[in-house]
Formats: sequence, C-alpha cells, structure tokens
Amino acid sequence: MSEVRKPRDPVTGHIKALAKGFKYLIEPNRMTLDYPAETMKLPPNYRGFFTVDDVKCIGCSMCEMVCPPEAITMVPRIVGSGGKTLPAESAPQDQKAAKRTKRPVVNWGKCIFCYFCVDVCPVDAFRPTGVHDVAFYTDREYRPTYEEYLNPPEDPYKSSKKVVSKADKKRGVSYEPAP
Amino acid sequence: MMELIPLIIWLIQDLLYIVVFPGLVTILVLAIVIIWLERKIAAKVQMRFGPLWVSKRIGGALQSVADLLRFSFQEFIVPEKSDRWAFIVAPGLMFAFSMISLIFIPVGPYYSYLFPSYYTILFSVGMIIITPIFAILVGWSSDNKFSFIGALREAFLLISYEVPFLLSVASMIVLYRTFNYVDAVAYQFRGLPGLVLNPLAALTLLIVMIRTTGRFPFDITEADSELVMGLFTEYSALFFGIGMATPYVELYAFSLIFSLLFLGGWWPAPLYAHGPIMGLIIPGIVVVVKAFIVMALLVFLRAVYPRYRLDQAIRSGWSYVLLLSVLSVLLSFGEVMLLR
Amino acid sequence: MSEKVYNLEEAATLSPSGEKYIVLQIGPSHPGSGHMRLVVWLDGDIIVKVDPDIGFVHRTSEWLSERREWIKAVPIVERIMLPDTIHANLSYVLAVEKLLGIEPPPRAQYLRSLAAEINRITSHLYGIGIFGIFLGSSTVYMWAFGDREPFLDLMEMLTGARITYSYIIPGGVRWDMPNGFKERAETVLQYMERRLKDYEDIWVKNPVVQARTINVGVMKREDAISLGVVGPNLRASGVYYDTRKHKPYAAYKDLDFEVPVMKNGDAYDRLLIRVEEIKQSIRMIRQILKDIPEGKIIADNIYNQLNPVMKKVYEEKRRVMFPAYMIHLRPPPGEATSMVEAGRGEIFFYIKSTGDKYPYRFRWVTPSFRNLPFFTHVAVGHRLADLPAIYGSIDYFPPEADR
Amino acid sequence: MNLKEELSRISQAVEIDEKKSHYKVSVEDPSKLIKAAQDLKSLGFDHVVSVTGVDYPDKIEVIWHVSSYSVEELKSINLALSVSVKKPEPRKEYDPNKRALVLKRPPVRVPSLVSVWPSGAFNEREAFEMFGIIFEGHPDLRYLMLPEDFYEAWPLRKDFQHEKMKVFLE
Repeated sequence: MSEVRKPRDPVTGHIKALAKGFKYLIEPNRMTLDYPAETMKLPPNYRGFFTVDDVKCIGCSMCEMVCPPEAITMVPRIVGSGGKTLPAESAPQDQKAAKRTKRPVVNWGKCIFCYFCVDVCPVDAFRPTGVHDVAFYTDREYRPTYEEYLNPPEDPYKSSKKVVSKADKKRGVSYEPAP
Repeated sequence: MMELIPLIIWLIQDLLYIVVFPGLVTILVLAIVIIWLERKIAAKVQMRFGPLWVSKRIGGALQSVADLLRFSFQEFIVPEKSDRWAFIVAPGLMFAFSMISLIFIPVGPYYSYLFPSYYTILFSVGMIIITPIFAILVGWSSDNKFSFIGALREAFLLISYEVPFLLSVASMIVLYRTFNYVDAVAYQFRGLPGLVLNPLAALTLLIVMIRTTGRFPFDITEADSELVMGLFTEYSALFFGIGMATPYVELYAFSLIFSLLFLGGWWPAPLYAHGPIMGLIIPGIVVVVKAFIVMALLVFLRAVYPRYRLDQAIRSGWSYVLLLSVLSVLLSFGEVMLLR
Repeated sequence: MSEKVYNLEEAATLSPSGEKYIVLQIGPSHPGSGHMRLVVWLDGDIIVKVDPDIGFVHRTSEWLSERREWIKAVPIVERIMLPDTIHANLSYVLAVEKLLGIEPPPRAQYLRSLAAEINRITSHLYGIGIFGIFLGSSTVYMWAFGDREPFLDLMEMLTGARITYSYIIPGGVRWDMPNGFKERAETVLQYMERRLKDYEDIWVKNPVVQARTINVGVMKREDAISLGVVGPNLRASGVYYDTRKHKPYAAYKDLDFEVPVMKNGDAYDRLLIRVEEIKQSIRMIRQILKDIPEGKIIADNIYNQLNPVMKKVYEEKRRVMFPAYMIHLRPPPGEATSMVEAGRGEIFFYIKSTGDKYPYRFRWVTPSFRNLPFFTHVAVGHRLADLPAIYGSIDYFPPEADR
Repeated sequence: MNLKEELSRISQAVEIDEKKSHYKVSVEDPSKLIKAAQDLKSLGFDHVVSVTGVDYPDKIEVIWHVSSYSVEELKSINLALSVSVKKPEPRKEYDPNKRALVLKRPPVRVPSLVSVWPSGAFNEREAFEMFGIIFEGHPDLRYLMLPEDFYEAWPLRKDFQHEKMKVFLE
C-alpha cells in the first residue's frame, strides 16, 4: 500500500488540484434536481404513502401486530354492500344483523415506511400510492380517519415537471422526463 | 458665473471619484456580484445550482441583496458580558478603514482635489494594514472563547504576513521609483507590466491577499469546524453582515492595488486624459474589470482547497513567503541597476 | 505533534475549571462537533485533555428492543446508524438466525453482500465528505454526498427506500434483484471508478490535505490493539483484521477481495484506506453481479409457511411477504453473538433469548462507540486545529455511538 | 493451540459450541476475575468488544466479550468472560426531594478490568449507568450517556419503572 501513500510534490499537486477544479468549472457535472420545479416520478416499488383496499381487507389485525412503531390502529367497521365497509356508528337498529369487522388506519406521524404491514397482509390488500414528499401542517392531519386514509395525501407537486433518474456513465445520475 | 463652471466640473469629478470609481457604488455592486459569483463558482465545481430561486431569470444574482435585507431586519444582540462599546464600534471601524483605503487608490489618471497626494501607495497600504487591528478588537470584545481564539489567530497571522506584504509593495516602489499609483502605471505604460517585471512580488502579494481577506486555503480565523464563526461568533444582524462584507471590501482594495501595480493599470485606455469620461470612467472600468478577474481567481480557490493549520500558515509566512518577498526586493534592485 | 508531550495521567488530574487552561466546550451545537460535546482543555494552542461527552442522541435502542417482538428491532437498529443501515440490519438478523437455526439460501446470501457493499461505498463516501467539510473543503463534501446519489438510487431500485432499507429479515431478504439492475449497477460502478481519480487530484493528493493529515493523529499499532479501535481506523494502524475475512458471514466466503492495510496510522492513512475500500467494494459488487446464483431468496421453512396469495406474489413480483410466523418469532432459549464489518467498523450483537416473544437481553456495540479512544488518547498533544482532522478522519458518527 | 484445554485451565465452567461460534468462560468468584482476565490476555485476547450486564431476578451477570487482533487463530473467536454477582435486596429509603419512601436498588460490585484491557473503559462506564454495576478500580467511573435525572435509575434492569417516560410514549 506504500505506493498509494507516496506524496505528490507540492507544485504538481497544486497545479493538478487547480486544473481539476477549473475543469469542473467550465464543464460542470450538475447532479442536483431543480427540486420543486422538477420532481421525481417514483418507481412502482417505492415505499411511500400507502392505502388499503377496503374490499380485499379481511380485518385480521396482522398489520397492527407487526407494526414496529405501533402506528396502525384497527377501527371498528361494519360490512356494507359490495364488500365496502361502513362506519360502526351507522349500524342498523338490529345490531345482530350487522357483520362487524375492523380496518387499519395509519398514523402518518408515527409511520416509518418499513412496509412490514404491507408484507404481512395475508390477502395483499395494501397498495402503494407513489406519493412520498407530503408535508402536514397540523397534528390532526397526521392522524387520518379511516375515510381519509382510504384517500391518502395527494402529491403536492402535481404540476411540476416529472422526471425519472437514470444512471449515467459521465454524470452519475441524469434525469429524463418521465414516460 | 463663468468662473464657477470649472469648479462645478471638479465637484462632479470628485463626486464621481468618491461614489463611482473606486467608491461606494462600485464596491456595493461588486461585493454583491462577487459573493454571488463565489457561490456560483463553488456550485459549478460542486455539481449543483447554487443560489437560484431569489431571481431565477438572472441565475439568482439578487440572492446577496436578499441576504443583506435579511441581515438588516434581524435583531442585534449584544452579549451581556461583552465589552459593549467595543463590541458595537469595532466592526464599523473595521469596515470604515477598509473603505478609506479605497479613496487613496486612483483608478484613472484623474487626481482628486480632495485627496491629492504624492504618496497614495503608502496611504492605501497603511489603511489596509490598520483593519486587522479592529478585527482583533472584535474578537476581544465578544467575550467568547471562540472569538478570542479567532482574534489571537488573526493577530499571529497579521504579524507574519504584514512583512511580506510591505516588502512586496516596497519592491514595486523601488522598481517604479515612485510612491504614486499614477506614476507606477505610467512606468508600466512605457514598458512591460509589473507582473512580468517582478513576478515574485506579484506572487507574494497574491498570497498575502488570500491570507488577509481570509480566502481558502488561509481561512484560518473563521475556521468553522473549530471556531464556529471565528471573530464574528457572537454577532448578529447587520453587524454580522458587515463582518461578512469587510473581507470582500479588502479583497477589492487589494485587487485594485494588484491590478495597478502588476497588471498595467488602465492599459489599454490612454495614459493621460482629461474630463470625467476619459479621465475617470473608461480607465475606471478597465481597472475594475482587471481587479474583478483577480477577485474571481481568488474566490475560485474556495472550490479547490481546504484550509491550512495556523502554525503551518505562520511557518510558511515567515519562511517561504518572506523569502519570496525579500527576493522580489532584490530582483527590483537588480532590475533598477540593470536598466540604469 | 508538539514537542511538549502531555501524558494522560497528568491530564486526568486537571481541574475542570482549568485556571491555567482554556476549557473549550465544543458542542453540542457547534459546526464541528456533531451531536456530542467535546470538552477540550487547551494550553495555548495545544490540547491537554479531551473528554468526549456523548449521549445527546441516546435513543435507548436496547431498552426499546427488549420490550418489543423480535422482528420489530429491525427498523430500530437501522435508525441508529443511518449512513450504514444495512449492516446494522444484517448484524441483528444474523444473531437472530443463529438463535433460530435458520440458514438463508445462497442467492439471499449474495444479495445481502451486494446490499452491504453498496452501503459500504455510501458510508465511506459519507465519511470522506464529512472529513472534507471538517477540513474546510466544501467541494469534497458536495462531491461525496452527490456521488452517494447513484448508489442510493441503486438501493432504491432494490429495496424501495433510500436510507432505511429494512431489507434483511430472518431467513433471507425481502426483495429480489429487479430487472435492469445489473446494467445500471455496472454504469454506476464505472462512473465511480472515474470519479475516484477526480477525488485523488482535488482531495487525496491535494498538498493542503497532505499537510493537514500526514503525521496527524497517529494511532500506533500497539495502541490500536490495546484500545480496541475498529474498522478502517484499525487497519490504517497496520492490524490485519477484517470481520469479513476472519468471521465470514453472508457471501464473503466465496468472494475474492483484499483487505487494505496501512502502517502509519495517521489521519492520511485513514483517509486512504477508505478510498481503497471503495475500490475493493466495487470489485466485490462486480463479482456478485457476475456470480450470483439463481434460486429462492428466502429459507425454505419460511417459504413453506406462505399462504397461496403470498406465494403468488412471490412468483410474480419476487417479493417475500411475511408469514404470521414472522410476528411471533420465539427463538429457543440461548444466547448468540454476531459480528459484521460495517462501513465504520465492527458491529457486535449479543442477544439472549429465554424463549419468550421479546428478547431477554439485547446488547449491541457500534463501531463509533469503540472508536471513542481516538479523542481521549490520540488528540492529546495536538493543536486545536488538528481536532477536526482527527474527528473527521475516524469517521465518527455520534448517533451511532450513543445508540 | 487447543483452546478448550487452555480455557478450562482458567475456569471450570467453559461452554464451547464451535458451530454457533459460542465461547463462554464463566468465573464463579468475582475476586478471581482479574486473574482470569490476565490469563485470557496472555492467551492473546487483547481487546474488549463489549461489556454488558444481564439482569436476572436474583443476580446480575456481567459479561466481557473479548476478541483478538494480534493472534491469527483467535481472530475468528469472540469469547465471553462472565461473572455473576448476587443482587443486594432493594430497600426503602426516604427521599427528601420526593418527600416519600422510594425503593432503592443498590448497585452491585465487580472488579474493573480496565487495568487488563484498557479498551473496556467506555463500555464499563455504560454498563455502570445502565445496570448499576460498580467496577472497582475503574479510573474514571462516571455517567456516560444518561442525564443527571437518571441518577441511580439503572434503566436496563428489568425492574426499572419509567414513570417519566410515559409522556414520550404516547
């Protein structure tokens, strides 16, 4: 390893360093995204916000059990027509006729996007939404109700130019318009 | 009435002299531009955009203005245990003296009637040398250990780089046989520029410039990974802004001196001319452009270098740089003997 | 080093108020400290004593993990070592696998090594970048952080996340290599090889860097052994020890790689060794991409527990879903240790199970914690300006040390 | 070198499971600990990886995990040196700050091995604050990570009550 350590003589060293800096000054290798003006279109497997398929879900509470930060709570629901669920409060007068079930709700303030819940679901009912960079402004927004959770937060940069990243031999990462 | 006209012209010219070249407006614009340029150059080398969103069409050039506005609306906090008056006055004095030095640096053949002097080189150099003393005062008055260490470092560096600075200027004084910038430029008009005549002195002055204005790799007094913000750790608001701007004013002054002493002054504009246009504006533009190139070169170093350690800087100040400056004086003497 | 050498015994007796010395509190909110405090006693410009005061980001990961199901510790340990999450994850899972007696299939082993080596490159780049900004070079800082980007993109492609991957689970890995990964990885590796030459010119062989780092913060071989430092810092001092070689795990038995060792043990060697390890990691990633065997990515006894829906997902998307077994892991009573060579050094796990649904004792030691003697022993006698050079060169990451 | 033989000379209780790379030497008597450590060091185990306690209902087990950088054969081995000490009975004491009787859980005492292995210094400080193990002979036994209000809380013991933490948990 001694050949790696061999010091370069100062004059060559200074000249080479300055030349390299100058090379990048005239031939910049820009890597950053012009962020809010251009945003990334997330790949399909990206672990961003996710929602649950109301019909597929069987209310087994596995996701609640596996959630490491304990962000998921199961809310009581009753099964309505076509497999869709209704709030438990809207149960008909005849309590026994209502088929009770449970549905998961994620507290976004606690969620760490590990996707354990997505993977533990025996019916594969969770699906990612392809949204990641959302800012919440109130504490209330972190804790959606089940109806809100079914429609997860929208992409705040919908209008900006969507790009995907691509590996580039010269620049490392380059961005091209999303298909 | 008619005899007042020349007086009015002189007044206009003096006003131009103070306000435009090399004066207040230019330094304000240049400071804004050079800070922007510094950030942009660094951003180019570092594979990013740099300041952009403040004024997107012109590449974020108004970012520095926005920063200035932000500084001016911040709260100014005087630490309880600081030396109150010194704390408030010192940054102002530091800024003022670096500005005063500009008055003695003519950028054209025009002699100001307010500051006519045969000894402009000496005056400008003297004023520039005073500024670090107020920097030490800034560090001392803050009652902060980091500022204090920054002040000590400033003092050490001040002493070790003053001598090479004075010697390199002295070598040019010897060479040009004048204490006056205009005559020095005239000398270069007759022959070669000072850069060719005495490259050693030019190199010394460049190094001293980097050191005095705190450019990399001599960014030692405000080494942020050791001393937070160095001298200006306790400052806030506009006073912090002044602290940030002073090195750029000094950089401008140094670059003007450099372009007058080494880069042929206002060549290729005519050497002697009269009137505000030919006598002040055109040569002024030429000199400022040359100075700007020097400044751009120095701010480019930020993108290449980390910083030296204090003892390394002092050691090279007392060895290599001092040797270079002594050699430059000898070279000047030699050339003077030879040319005679 | 100054001529006046202070020994530690003398330094330890100094009064904390320090009448004779300047006592600097570097941190916890200081650009050159990170989330910790270094109490530094200065005699003039010379450091007499350094007392690292850590724990500002102590996140009680041991306490939390002892009160949760086994699988839930995977994201917890990751959050402690953010630049280096795969290794924390891997190390914990290895210990659990030893307790459970599961052996992952070869393809999963290779994928683990692949993720670990990509993560090692990003971790070293992180270290080089922080070293850069500590010495004042914002260019290297930006470059290194920018050049992590292609690798993070690779990991994003593999795992769907950029930093906290949660990629490795007991029995295998969660996602298989997607289509187009090999081509993209090869492009990125070629880019990185070219960039390393740029780093050489502007940073490694820059005369200012050499002046700042050569013979600064020398950790002698004997000291490195007795103080128990780890990772690249240990190898820079001339000790040939790498967990990947000596306690092989994942696919490292099959991979052909060298362990770079330097002998001087100064800050410059510690910088060089990181550059060399990036080169070795590039070499290993090439081998893995070439030799990776086909097959399952999860152990059979876990695969057999998947229900038909999950098996269908596994066949279609090559994604492993968790059987209910994963929630209720109950390793048989016993204790297990595991060691993994992370970017900054060796992670150590000691886990004791009593057959319960929670770990009985969950103990782990991170490399940064074991590199603390650099502050107390090496920095003494240097100048104040050398402290960032030493700090940066050991690639110390405070949250990792605090756990 | 036959490791098993060498180790059994140090202590009677040696567990070795090479397949799981599990090596453990248990010392019965804390007073024999330093001798055992010195013997291990002369074998080539030259640095401490981790020092930790394990809290059992009646005792605390203190484990030093040691390994070797200098001996090639031992580099693959991670050896645990353990000693168990009985916990003193917790007793109620009057706390003037809380103006109430509080349960005091007295610390246990074991000899420090910093004199043998300097690399354990920070680890022993951590074990001290987390488990209440006083390492006798440690040159600088102070709290390392925990703030002052955790004084004598010994948070990693199983009987640790976390009244203060409830706020943070939910």
